[in-house]
Amino acid sequence: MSLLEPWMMLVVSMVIFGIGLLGLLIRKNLLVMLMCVELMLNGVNLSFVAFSKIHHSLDGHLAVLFVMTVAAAESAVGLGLVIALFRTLRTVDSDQIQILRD
Amino acid sequence: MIDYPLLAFSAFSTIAILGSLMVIFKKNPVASAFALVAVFFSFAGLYALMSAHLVAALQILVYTGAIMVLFVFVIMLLNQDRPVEDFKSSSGIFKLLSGIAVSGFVFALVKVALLARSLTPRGDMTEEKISELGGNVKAIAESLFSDHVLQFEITSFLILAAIVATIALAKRKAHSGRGHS
Amino acid sequence: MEISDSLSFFLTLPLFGMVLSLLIPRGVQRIYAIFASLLFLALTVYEASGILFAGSSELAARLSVEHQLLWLPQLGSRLSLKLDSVSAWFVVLNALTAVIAFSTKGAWYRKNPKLFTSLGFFLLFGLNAAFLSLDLVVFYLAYESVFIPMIFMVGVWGERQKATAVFRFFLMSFLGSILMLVSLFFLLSKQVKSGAGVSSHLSDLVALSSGLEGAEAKLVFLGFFLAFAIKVPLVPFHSWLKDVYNLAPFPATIWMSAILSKLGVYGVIRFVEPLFPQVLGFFQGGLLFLAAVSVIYAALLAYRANHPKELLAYSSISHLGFVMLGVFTLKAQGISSAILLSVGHTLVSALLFFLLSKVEEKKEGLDLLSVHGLSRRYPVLFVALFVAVLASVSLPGTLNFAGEFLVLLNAYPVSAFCTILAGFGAVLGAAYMLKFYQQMGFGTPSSGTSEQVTRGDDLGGFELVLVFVLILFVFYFGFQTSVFLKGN
Amino acid sequence: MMITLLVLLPLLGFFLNGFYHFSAQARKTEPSVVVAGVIGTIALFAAFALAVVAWLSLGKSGAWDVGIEERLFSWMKLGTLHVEFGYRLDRLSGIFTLVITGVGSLIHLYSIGYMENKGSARYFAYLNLFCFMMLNLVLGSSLPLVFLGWEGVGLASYLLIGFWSGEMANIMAAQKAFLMNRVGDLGLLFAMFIAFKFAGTLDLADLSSYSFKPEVATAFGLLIFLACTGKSAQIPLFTWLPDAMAGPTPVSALIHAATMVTSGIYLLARLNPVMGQSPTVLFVIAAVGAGTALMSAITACFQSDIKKVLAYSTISQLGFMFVACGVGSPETGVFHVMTHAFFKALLFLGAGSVIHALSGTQDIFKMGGLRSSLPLTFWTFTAGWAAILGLPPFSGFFSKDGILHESLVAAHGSRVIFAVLAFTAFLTAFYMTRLYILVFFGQSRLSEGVRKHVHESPIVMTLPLLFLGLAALAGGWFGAPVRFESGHHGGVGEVSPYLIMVISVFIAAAGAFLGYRKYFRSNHSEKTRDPFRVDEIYTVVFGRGTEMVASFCSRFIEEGVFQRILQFSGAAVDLGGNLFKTVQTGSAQGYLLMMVLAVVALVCGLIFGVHGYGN
Repeated sequence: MSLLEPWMMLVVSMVIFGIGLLGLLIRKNLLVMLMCVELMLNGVNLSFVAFSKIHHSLDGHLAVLFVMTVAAAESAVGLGLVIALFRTLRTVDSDQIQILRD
Repeated sequence: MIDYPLLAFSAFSTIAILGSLMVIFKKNPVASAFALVAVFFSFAGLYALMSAHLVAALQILVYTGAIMVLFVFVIMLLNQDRPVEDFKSSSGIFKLLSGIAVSGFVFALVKVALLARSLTPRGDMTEEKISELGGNVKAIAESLFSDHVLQFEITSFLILAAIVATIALAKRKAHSGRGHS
Repeated sequence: MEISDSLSFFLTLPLFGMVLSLLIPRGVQRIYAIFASLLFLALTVYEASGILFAGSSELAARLSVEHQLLWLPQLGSRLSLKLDSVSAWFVVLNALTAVIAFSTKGAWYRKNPKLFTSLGFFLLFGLNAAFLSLDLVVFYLAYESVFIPMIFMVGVWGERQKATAVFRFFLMSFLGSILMLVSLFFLLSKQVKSGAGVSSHLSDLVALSSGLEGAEAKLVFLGFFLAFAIKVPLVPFHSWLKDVYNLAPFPATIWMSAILSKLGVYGVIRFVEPLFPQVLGFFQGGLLFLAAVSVIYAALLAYRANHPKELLAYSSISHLGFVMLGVFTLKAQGISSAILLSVGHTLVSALLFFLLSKVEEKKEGLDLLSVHGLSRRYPVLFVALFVAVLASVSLPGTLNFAGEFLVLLNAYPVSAFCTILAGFGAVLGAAYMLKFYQQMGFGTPSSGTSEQVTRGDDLGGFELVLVFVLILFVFYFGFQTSVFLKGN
Repeated sequence: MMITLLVLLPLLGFFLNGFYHFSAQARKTEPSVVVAGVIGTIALFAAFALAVVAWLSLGKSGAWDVGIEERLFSWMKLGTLHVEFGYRLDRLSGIFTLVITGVGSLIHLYSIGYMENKGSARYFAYLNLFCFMMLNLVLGSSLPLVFLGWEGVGLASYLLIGFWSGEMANIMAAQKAFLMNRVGDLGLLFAMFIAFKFAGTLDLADLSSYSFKPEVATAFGLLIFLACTGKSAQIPLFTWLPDAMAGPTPVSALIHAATMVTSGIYLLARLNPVMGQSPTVLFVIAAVGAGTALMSAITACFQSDIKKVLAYSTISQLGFMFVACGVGSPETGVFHVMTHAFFKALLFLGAGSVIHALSGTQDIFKMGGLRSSLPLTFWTFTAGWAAILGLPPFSGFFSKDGILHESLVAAHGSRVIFAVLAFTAFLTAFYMTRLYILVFFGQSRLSEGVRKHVHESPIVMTLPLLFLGLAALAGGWFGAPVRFESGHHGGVGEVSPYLIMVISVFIAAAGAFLGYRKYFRSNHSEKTRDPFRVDEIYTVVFGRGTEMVASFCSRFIEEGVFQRILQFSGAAVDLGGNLFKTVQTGSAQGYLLMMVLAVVALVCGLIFGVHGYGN
């Protein structure tokens, strides 16, 4: 038997999630921020699969499928927005994009 | 005897963590994007280790194949003339706070993860049952198209909406672009 | 769970009316609203008539119906509706007020009429829910929901600085509601601690609140009381009212003065009285004084007011002071008289505001200092206005007189001082109402109003019938008070 | 149902005339004064006929407590309170009913000639409304019903004083009357509360036989008396009556001379047994009555408006009646009510005839020498003059004498009151003669324009004058049976009524002679003065006072405290909002950080230590 246990996967998934979150916090580039969101989603996916393994159930896998679909849709729309914003504002800096603030 | 799964896990997880760190710390978004590709691949490996073959395959197809290509396209499309004032613009205290917050967060999450050690299985989908059903892919497909068919159908609406939204964004761009210049 | 009870139509029909109003074309919204609310009034009267015109209180009690439906088990809240001799009147008045408010004409039927009618029906729904519910959580929700259409009406069709008015209205009402909510949750949490099952039904809470003592009971009481005192309003809590009445469109003013204020009265009668009899007894002297001060103070302010809406707003406070005086006698007779008077006040204040809206509709200004001599231009309108003024100063023979007389008669043995103080409000009432009528009706017409009486300008058709029927009610019930006072 | 019918007839007239008014308006025509007047007059006259029948059915026993009672329905029934809506006609209310319907129908008739077409249906509707309310007042079997009439006549009086609403002064006079009455009405209202609290009933018959505790009786009596001062224009609430002359003259005759102002006497007479329980109350009534009589008689001597003189004279005569009630002999007071109704209505209608002839002139110094041009008016006015002076055998002689006599000999009579009344009688003779002479004798001081149009009034106006003249002459003769039981003698002991008669006739003659000497040849005009300036003081104290209190309330308390609190609370919310606004930087990452921090705190809280919260 391997010493590999699902909880180790969980730890990795959470570390990745934390890194994604940190990136989301400190980066200003909208593109990178979107990538960070992908990172976080992946982290969650990993924990889904790991829990699936722990629980002897396939529901986690299904959830991952749905998350992937949503992620694809999200990145498509998100990137579309980024392009639109860049076209009008000539920047992808999240701090510069404040037209809704006032 | 070499514990190959553990070895593979160590390799994949190290790549994943290092890759993600590169994603967030590389100044150039192109570098970030390529680091992200590495992360996605290693994730596929991790899935495979847990015998989630379908997910592993989809990971490569959807993330690496579709999403990453999209990212790279956009990066090239934008072709930023001036770099984003990335790390400089946030104040030190903000970064410090972020670091503390995120490490606290991860710490708490890991604590939760360790709690998972004591969890007992609740389902009946053991390895044997899955192979009896005809493999991972078949088992998932059975479940997806029977119990979760409604959710499945709804995702199609989501994707449709995303397509419409993206097209709408693209079209508006053309208009405003003309008006703008 | 299905609602098959006869009471549920009080809630479902207004909602249905609201939905329907969104489907009706803009042009016929007014006709639709009047017709639908008349129909609803007829149904309401039909449903309530057994209780309203029961010869005795025993019969009325037997005819009262209660209907229960568990809907929020976590809070122990049931949709528990009860139609008895207290709520029956308010439900009927609610439907009647809707008819009157819908009958006004003005910007609300030009600018976004669908929104207006649907808000009106929503108000009808919310008020009915509040008047029928015996469950405090449901009552609270209904009580709050009434606030939404009011805000919208003032916000969308109000005049000038409506934002400030809405803000103040919101601030005060919200303060009151929050206090009530805190008190309610305190009671519920007490219930949880005591180990009994959670239930926000009035009877269960009564059993609980009788166990409260000392400062605890007083604080919980104050939470409820302040909410209602602001709604009525009693004098130190009245400051929101002037601006809101002034700037609100007429239907909103009609709703507020005719029926929303009664929500406070009803709340005290239905909930505060049974929940905190001892505390009320403890504070009785002060409460009576507050009511009497409301009468006098608001009357003085009305005397100074230069805008008819403001004047009528203060007069409303003044009359509600009488109502509260009756309620605070804490005797069955006093409360019966208070209900009688509040019915009278609803009819008369709705009538007054309705007639005033007719004056405004004629594009006459509404400033007592500059508008004069209108009675010659609109003789019928001003005859009706005069009768309404008389009823408002509680001339004997009107319903308001019977109410005011009985309230004071029953308050006198409890507190002679407060009764006398309030009695002087009657003189002041006559003073400001006459001033109001005379300034508008008599004197030299201001520039721009010709001497010629043009027919058709005046009250006519459906409006005339409505006003006439209202006046008939005021006088008929002024003599047939036994309808209200059975058995007590 | 005779009495109910009798009460409802004027109401029917009111509705018919009201309907007539509006239908005429709808057809854009003016209602005809004849039609409206005939409706009104017939309604009243029918009521009078019924009243006579009812009176006759009382029988000749002459007992006070015989009455016809008709209960209609239960008005208010709450707890132990039970107010029946019902009417009761006995001797006392019978006399009043006869006067109201009798004099009332004559005045309605007179009005047909006096009023123009314009608004006449409205006028007769109001007049009928007044009669209806007045009948409620005197026939109501319980205090709330009396109160209905009490306020109702106030309303009708308001409408009629302000009938010519084109001028704001008339409206203000009407308002003043209504408000002062309303103050008095409070007295009746509170008296009812006291009565219900202590006696448990508001029925007049039960109430008059109830014996209160002395202090309660005093409070009750004083409150009732306050109400009476309002309605009957006594000190302190009398200043509205002179102003009320702004209304049409027949109105002044009916409401402000013959009927409404005497309702105070009715109530005092009705509740006499209760009033008698407190000597204090009786003393106050007598003192106020005598004071009012004297004061207004003095004021009347300085008036130049013909109607104002008569108004002050009315107040003065009402003072006489109050004295009668106060000394414990209300029946003489009621007798005087009746005779006074005749001669004062006559005087007012005569004055109206004069005013009508002179196209609206009311200043007596601009009249003179009208004897020849208005013969009928002159002779009937003479009858009224003689009656108010108390010259035998005119009606006023019997009733006024009765009061003078009673003020000396009745249970609570005294010399002081007698002296005051005697002096007042002297003044009355003086100012009435002054008026009489200035109007009808001497040289004509009419302006040219007016002189051309002087004419005797039409028959509908002179006919009532003749009837009333007859009544003023003979109305006192059957007064003897009205002076039922003058048994209780106290005061200053036996004084021969004949002596009083001689004294009073002498006084009247002296006053008349003085007036004749002073004014017969005099040509200079006098300015109207109010020697007591009560009205001005009231205006300052109560008018301005209320105004000031109200503006204090609205400026300082409302704007200064309540509205400011609201503003402050608004500002506080603003401040709080601004405070939290600094957190809302608009930087998405800032929000995210906050979110993360909060989640960390929550998760840490869940993991470490705070387990089991809520269980």
